Parts: sequence; structure tokens; C-alpha cells
Amino acid sequence: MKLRYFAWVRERIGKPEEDVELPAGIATVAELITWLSSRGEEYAYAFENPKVIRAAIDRTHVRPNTAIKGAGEIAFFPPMTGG
Amino acid sequence: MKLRYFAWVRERIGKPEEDVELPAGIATVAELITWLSSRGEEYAYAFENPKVIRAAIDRTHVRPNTAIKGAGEIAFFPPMTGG
Amino acid sequence: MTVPATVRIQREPFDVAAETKTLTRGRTDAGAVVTFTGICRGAEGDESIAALTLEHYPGMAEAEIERHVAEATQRWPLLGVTVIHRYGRIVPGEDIVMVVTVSSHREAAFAAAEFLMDYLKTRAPFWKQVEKAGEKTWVDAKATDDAAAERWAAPGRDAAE
Amino acid sequence: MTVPATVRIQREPFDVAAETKTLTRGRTDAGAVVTFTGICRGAEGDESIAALTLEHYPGMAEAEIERHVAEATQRWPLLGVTVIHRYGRIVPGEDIVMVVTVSSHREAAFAAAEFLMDYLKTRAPFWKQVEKAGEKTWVDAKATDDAAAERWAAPGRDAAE
Repeated sequence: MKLRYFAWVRERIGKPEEDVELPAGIATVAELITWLSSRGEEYAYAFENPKVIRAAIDRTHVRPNTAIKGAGEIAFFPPMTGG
Repeated sequence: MKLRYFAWVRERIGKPEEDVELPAGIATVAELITWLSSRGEEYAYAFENPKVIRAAIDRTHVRPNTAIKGAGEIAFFPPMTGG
Repeated sequence: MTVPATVRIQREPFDVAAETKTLTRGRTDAGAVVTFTGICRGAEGDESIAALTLEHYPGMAEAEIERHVAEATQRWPLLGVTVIHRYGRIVPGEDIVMVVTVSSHREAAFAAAEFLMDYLKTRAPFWKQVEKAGEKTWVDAKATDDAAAERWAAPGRDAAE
Repeated sequence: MTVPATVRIQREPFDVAAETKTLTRGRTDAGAVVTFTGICRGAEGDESIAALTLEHYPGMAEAEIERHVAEATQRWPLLGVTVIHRYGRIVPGEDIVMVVTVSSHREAAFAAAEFLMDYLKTRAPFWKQVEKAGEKTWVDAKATDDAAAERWAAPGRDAAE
């Protein structure tokens, strides 16, 4: 599964994207965040406040309880500040 | 006193402006309209529905019960349709 | 600080882009620019429009718009405002009126532009005559425009002011 | 009838006047044009800003804005919409984003432009980094922007949609 990171999430993790093999039992966006946080200091730092993290599956905004099954690309980023 | 007419008020009366000598006892805009209406058919036609007539004294919108004392120029016109 | 405010009543066409540049050129405190342009349409329902002719009350039109521009600069933190209203004969596709508002933030720029347009529609002494199939008729004032202008009224304010 | 709708995400500057002409040229049903331009300011409070750098999520940014443009054309009787959002490094005085809406009447043009700007601020995947005194920091999302976007939400609508 392809993961993409933007803005300070990208800076904290130290890379813009990566391919990961998910362990069994990770069903939702929130569970994916919890698992990523356990992968190292940089991830723990990026996701230290999960409430502010936004996610998109295949380029559509999703909520923490959205199922990730079938996702091609999941992105994590801070609240948007465009416009 | 100088009177000015605009749009269909002007067309119905047949002139854009005139100077009039007011008889005594005309104190408000509404009274002025009543007096003008009595001056001839064209005035009666212009002011046949006084509720839609708007007025300005010295280039400021006023209401029917506004006193006309001291006015230099009084204008009558239909509701505005600019913009 | 005085807010740059320009009001012009003219027969000639105007250039919204040039007016906008005049307001924003050389300043870096502007974060939001809203422009409104009102254009003469070529039809109303099924009836085609040959032209509009706008009559105005010279002197009062400027004064009335200037009063509302001054009110807008008091109600919202504006950095600049320009209002231009044309009069005379205007054919479909030609511009009639423009408003440009400049502010640090978008809310003020949008609100002030809408406020000014609502007031121009209902309070500025202009009257539109429309030419359709060789006949000229005066355009009726719209209740929806009065309602739009009403939403800006301060409580207890005299409706004729 | 399909409403002409253009969404562009680009590094290059844009020309609001040219984009407006593209939308209105040759048509006489347009009665109202509203443009919004968002500009990089040179200061925030007492601190001067050297530049903004905008990061975006390519592909999603276009798709997300296109979805909201489509929603705007369903909610209001629009005759045309153009949205252009820049990315990359932008210095004070330069434009960041523009929206043009065209309609027969002003209410629809104003409402659609405000709706699109509120959504761009809160939903389009762009992130601003600000350079002040040699330091780069990510701009925090504003609660006021979220509140502004909320006012357009249909009742019962999923906040994450």
C-alpha cells in the first residue's frame, strides 16, 4: 500500500511517500495511524496528536473510522491552509 | 423652490424641472405631492400612486412626512433601479 | 488612515482590471480583492433586449454612493474601494456598474462588495429604461433587491435615511 | 447545458481579467461577474513576511476543487466558473488564488464565489509555509475558516465528505 505525507507530517517523517506492507488486523485509518506511530520516533512525532491529522484515501477526504480495505493510496497531512 | 423630476415622473409631467411658488400651509413632502397633483392632469398622472413616489430634499432621500422648510431643491422619482 | 475611496458616475466604459491595479499597486497589506461587475443582458425571459438607458440624478448619485462607501469603510476593515456607475445608453454585453473592495481578509472584501451592490440597486438614484421590440419601458424595482438591502440595516434605523 | 468550469493548479501567475474575458466573451446572458483574488501579504501583525511557499497534493487538489465547483454549479444558476490556485514560492504582493463566477444575477455570483473560497481555505489540499525573519513555519488552520465553510453544509451532511 502506498502512503503519502504532506507538509509537516512529511517533514517529521522525513519522506514524502513510501510503500508499506500492513500487518493483518488493521482495518481503519485510525488503526493505521496507531500502527505507523509505533514504527519509530519520527512517526510517533508526526502522529503525536492524531486529532489534527487529516487523511485521504485515493484522493478523497476520509474520517478516522473509514475502512482502508481496497485503498490504493493513503495520504496523511495537517489541516489544509490553502486559498 | 426648485423641483426636479426623474424617469417616468419626469415623462408624465413633461419636464425635468421647474421653479414653483408654494402656497402657504404646505409643510411636508406629502402635502407638496397633494398640491402638485391638483395642478393638472399630467401631475395627477405622475402622482396617481403616491406610495411609489420617492423624494429627495437637497439630494438626500426623505420620507413623506419630512418637513420641506428650508429646502433648496426637491426631487421626485420612482423607486431606484440602478446597479 | 484614510481609506482610498473613489466614486465615479460616467457615460464611458470602465476597466475593472485597471481600477483594481490602481487600488493594489505598491501595497503589500492587501490580502483579498473582490470585484463585482454588472453587465447588460441580451434577454429577459423570452424577450430580447436591444439596450438599456440609465438616467441618474447628477450630484445626488455621487453623494449617495459616497455616503455608502463611507459607511462600508466604517463597517469593515477595508484598504480601498472603487465604485463606478455608468449612465446613458448601454447595449447587451456592455458593463453597467463595478465595485472593487480591497481588504486584508476575504470576509470584509466580500461583505463590503455585497453591501455596496445591494445599496446601489435600491438607494442610488438611477433609473433603467429597457428597449424591447422597439418599445421603451421603465424597469420596475424588485422586492428581492429591497429585501437584500434590508439585511444590512442597523436595528431601529430609519428606512428613509 | 453544461456550465463552463475550469480548475487549474499552477506555479505560474494568472491574469484575472483575461480569465474573466474568457468566461464572458461573446455571451449576453451574463448579468453579474464576481472575482476574488487572494494575495500574499507582506506582514502579519508586526512581523514582516518574506514569502509563502504553498505545497499541494497533486491530483487530489484538482479533484477536490472540481468537486466543489460542480457542487456550486448545482446550488446556484451559474453560467461559468474558473478557479486557479498557485503553488510554490510566492512573495508579498503576488497573487495566490483566484475565483471568477458568472451568473445572470448578482446573488448567485456572490454566493458561489464565497462558497468556493470558504471550501478552498478548509478542504483543498494545500499547505502554506511562511518565511519570517529567516524562519519557515507552517501556517495553522484557522477556526474562523472552518466556521465559514460550515455555514454551507447541508443538514446532516458528513463532515468528512
